[in-house]
Amino acid sequence: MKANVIVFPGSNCDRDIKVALEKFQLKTKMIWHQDKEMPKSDLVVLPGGFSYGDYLRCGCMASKSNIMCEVIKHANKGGFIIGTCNGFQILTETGLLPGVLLRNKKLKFICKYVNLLVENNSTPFTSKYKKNQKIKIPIAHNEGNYFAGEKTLDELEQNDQIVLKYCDENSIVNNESNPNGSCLNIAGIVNKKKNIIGMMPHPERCVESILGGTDGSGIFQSLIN
Amino acid sequence: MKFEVFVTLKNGVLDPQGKAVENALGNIGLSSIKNVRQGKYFTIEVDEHNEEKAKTLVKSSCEKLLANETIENFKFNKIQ
Amino acid sequence: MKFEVFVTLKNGVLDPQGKAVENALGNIGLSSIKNVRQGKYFTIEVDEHNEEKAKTLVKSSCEKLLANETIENFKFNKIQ
Amino acid sequence: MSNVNLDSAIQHGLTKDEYEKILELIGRKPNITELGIFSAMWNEHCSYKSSRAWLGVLPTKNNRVIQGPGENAGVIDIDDGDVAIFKIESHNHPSYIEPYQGAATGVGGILRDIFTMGARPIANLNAIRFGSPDHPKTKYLLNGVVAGIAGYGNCIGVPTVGGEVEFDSCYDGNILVNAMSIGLAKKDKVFYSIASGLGNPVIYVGSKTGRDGIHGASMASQEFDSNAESKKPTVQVGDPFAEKLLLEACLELMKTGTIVSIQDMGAAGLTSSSVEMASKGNVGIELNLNKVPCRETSMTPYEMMLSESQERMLIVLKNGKEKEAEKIFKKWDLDFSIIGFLTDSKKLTLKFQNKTVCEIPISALADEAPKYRRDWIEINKPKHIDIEKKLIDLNLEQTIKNLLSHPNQADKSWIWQQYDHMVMCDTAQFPGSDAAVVRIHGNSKKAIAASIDCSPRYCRAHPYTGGMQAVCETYRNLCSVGAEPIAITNCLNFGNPEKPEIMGQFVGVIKGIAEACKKLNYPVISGNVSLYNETNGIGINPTPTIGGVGLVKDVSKIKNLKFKNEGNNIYIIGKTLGHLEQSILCYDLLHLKKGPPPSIDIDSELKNGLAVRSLIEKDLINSCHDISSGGLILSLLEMSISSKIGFTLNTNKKGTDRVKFLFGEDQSRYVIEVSNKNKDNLENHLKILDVFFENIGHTSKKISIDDDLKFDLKELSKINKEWFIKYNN
Ligand SMILES: Nc1ncnc2c1ncn2[C@@H]1O[C@H](COP(=O)(O)OP(=O)(O)O)[C@@H](O)[C@H]1O
Ligand SMILES: [Mg+2]
Repeated sequence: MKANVIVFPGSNCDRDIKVALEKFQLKTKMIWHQDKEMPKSDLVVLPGGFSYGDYLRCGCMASKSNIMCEVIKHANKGGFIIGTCNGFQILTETGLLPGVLLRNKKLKFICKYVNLLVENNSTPFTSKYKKNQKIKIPIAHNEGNYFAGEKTLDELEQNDQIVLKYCDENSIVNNESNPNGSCLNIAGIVNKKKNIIGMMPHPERCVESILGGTDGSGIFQSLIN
Repeated sequence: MKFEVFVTLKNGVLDPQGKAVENALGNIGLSSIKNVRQGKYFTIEVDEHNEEKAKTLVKSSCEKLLANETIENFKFNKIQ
Repeated sequence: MKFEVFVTLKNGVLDPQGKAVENALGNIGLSSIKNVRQGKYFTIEVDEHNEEKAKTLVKSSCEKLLANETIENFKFNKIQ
Repeated sequence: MSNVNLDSAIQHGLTKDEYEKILELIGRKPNITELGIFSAMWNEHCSYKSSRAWLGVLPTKNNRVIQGPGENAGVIDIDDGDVAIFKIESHNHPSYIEPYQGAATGVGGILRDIFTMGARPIANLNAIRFGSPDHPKTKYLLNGVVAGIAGYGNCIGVPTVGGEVEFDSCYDGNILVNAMSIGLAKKDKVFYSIASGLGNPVIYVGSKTGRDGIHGASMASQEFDSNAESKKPTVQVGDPFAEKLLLEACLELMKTGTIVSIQDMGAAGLTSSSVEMASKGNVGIELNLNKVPCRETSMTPYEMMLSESQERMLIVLKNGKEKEAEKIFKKWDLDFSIIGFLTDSKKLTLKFQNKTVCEIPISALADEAPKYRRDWIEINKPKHIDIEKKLIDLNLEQTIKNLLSHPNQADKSWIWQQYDHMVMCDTAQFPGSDAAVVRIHGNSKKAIAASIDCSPRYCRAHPYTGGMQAVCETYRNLCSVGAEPIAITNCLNFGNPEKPEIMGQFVGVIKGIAEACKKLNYPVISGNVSLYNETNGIGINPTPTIGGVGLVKDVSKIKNLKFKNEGNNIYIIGKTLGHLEQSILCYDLLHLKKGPPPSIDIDSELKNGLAVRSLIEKDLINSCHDISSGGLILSLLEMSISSKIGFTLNTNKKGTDRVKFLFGEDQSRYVIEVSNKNKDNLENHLKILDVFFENIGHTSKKISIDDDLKFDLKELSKINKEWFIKYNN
């Protein structure tokens, strides 16, 4: 399987995700944001970081860069796309995923391991997990507060597009286990066709026990399946 | 030509920054200040002498970049 | 009473956001837009009927919280 | 151009004698640009005029040191052709005036020091100190500083893996923000700032120059008065995004073999960077200021030379390599300009609009800068005080709770969770432990450990002991995780050096640091001095922040402070005498601030440290934590709270002896957790090493001390975690 990681000025998890992809034997190419063409791949990754400084709105300026036309083409052809953290923000700004990521409710950057509930394991990104499995993956963001109008939220629920929700030790999804104020505790969603996932947690940060956990591996293992 | 652009959150969109400002004002004894909403304010210059054309450019920057219409409204004025 | 408050960077203070926005506008073909400066825009309500008193309160919130006069200026208008 | 005279010199922070020395050195009156340049180079921050005479006392070499003090940062050999490059720097005054930007640009500045040398930064740490939590500005400053450190470090994508924070009313008017950064490079790819090669082009890269921070360096060398607010416009705004681009562009350029030397523009911007490069290379430098990329119109030579705009670098290139270099900076959307060249004049020559606006011998700015042997008075160890009476009626249960909820001992995750401490995916030990551990990228075994420490209350009581202790505490923290301590960096924060008592503190601390470093084979390879941390005549406690760095040979063996299982044995390594004066119990909880700090026996420090490392190496222990502020009880509680496993402690002591055993801050001690299986083996091993140890209890479900004290672990944990959250809500 081949993967392209898009590098924007200000991306800073690009190397991290490349290491993780390669650990799971995905052949990985780094693609510069100004490129007008993108080599063929099965997967495109929009990495975390602060593309263009995340000034104005997170992910907004990245969503306008040259390479995004190629990424959209890839999406329309049914290719897989993962956007983690800033990548998720870029996907919503581009319109490939609905909603928007607002500033965390407490207005502070949060970096920590959180519990997540796998709400939907029938996506190409989560098939290695069990439904309702509780996993631990770190988050690290200032703007991860998922917001969408009621109609969109209904649609997300009806189409089973909500993939990951923040929960507590005991798998309970509630206000206390919501780190950033996201609607419905949403941590990750897919598009209708389920070939695009956006998630605030960083799976690439937990694929080795020395780094605090290995629950992120499931995402990559699902993909190579 | 110089413009000012206002980008504000739509009604109904939660504004944690505004809330935090409001609380903080309360904490320093300014509790009569209510309903704080925070938005963005830009000043920009447009290299264009025709006012209509300039306005079209400003509008298009708002739509394409400055505002995210899922959650924000914008308006602008010519100031010079 | 309702006010709008503008908080802008002082002249000469670096505005990385404005600079980035300007570049991005250039990249999407709006290169005639120049000198973008980004500031904050608040709308606030003051629980006070006397206009002079209300203005004093707004001024004091600006000085104490909304603006950091090290690098920012502020101004405000009554809007309702 | 305004006329220069003694008055204008004084306005620039120079003394009458200094002004006269300038006249003598250049044989004429300086113009205003030249005066500005002199004032920038000769102020405390750049010239180290009060401290330089003493810094020479510090040991700076061992067999791993490749570069000691004097460069942008120090370099140590960590085997396999790898080097670690690190330094600490203060940004105290700017952070007091504008906490967010002050702290952010502090981080930006130290990062540039690291990547100028060819290293990719892999870890940041910080030591931040604020006034009393009740002081009206403290909350604002704390929030701003933490957000600023986070804002810059997170954006550029370097993990912030550790630090320390303290509240003490002595910092009410002078907070401390010390930022440290560690980078990684290849031994044969380290870059220095020594300019060479006549005619070689001097290039300017990075962001444009604006009017920000003009006279920032002089500000950092002036005592505050209550008019501090009026010094506001000198604060710079940081752009971490630009720095990220600059970092990537510089590292890319460094691969090309086009660079002769490189230097970041830090304090005193273009002035200090150009003068330092020329001075080190013993050459002259000529700059055409019309070529300096400016952000604003009609900037004067004076402004350009003194601006402290951030995210800029000065590079001497090999002749003919300009195009190749330019291409890289254009790709990263950064300014690139050839602004001058090296000359054989040994002068700093500046041209502007075809006129010479400055011509000063480099030596006058650098070597001839004033050096003062300030008067100082020796500070002796204070006499013991009688504290028995205060201890007799102490309610232990409540005191333990007060200890855990005191801001200085409360859980700090509110701070470090605002820092991205995992980016780069090599952080093997998160904040919240004794030392942070960060792997060497691409090497599955090797890692760097780092810790930052200081106990200013000890330094105030007896500077010499305090200086030693700060060094030893970092040493201990490194040993606790299983790292071999290698070298330190130091940030010396003091009050006004023109006062003999303050200078006495400085001298005492330096001597203490030197002694500890020498005996531990743990030299100083870089550092920074911040003086005049004084407002209205009230100085801070002497605060020599020490950043220690160690090497981990096998990262899979490192230990942390979390208890692992119930039913394991708990030991203390090192002798417990029960020294309470200057302890947290006395100083912070009982407000008894007199008496000597605990003394340090370097031999035990070495021996105990070695022992702990060998236990970790042999995999004989399950967890390890040093004993520092708060004494044995705090160490045990931290091990408990972080693991949710309790302990049963048998002190075999009563009354005030028990209080001393629990809260005493005797040095060179560690708590370790040992399974029954390893118990005998461990005891034998420690006997062979001739190390003092005692079995004090075991891990268990609940927390109990002797027969009479029981605690609810959940409640203690809550008390410990609550303070920061409540305070900042
Ligand atoms: N300002 C800070 N930034 C990052 N980490 C911090 C900060 N303050 C404290 N910490 C972390 O909290 C933990 C406890 O700090 P401290 O009580 O000073 O430890 P110690 O006494 O072992 O030196 C350490 O891991 C430290 O790195
Ligand atoms: Mg420790």
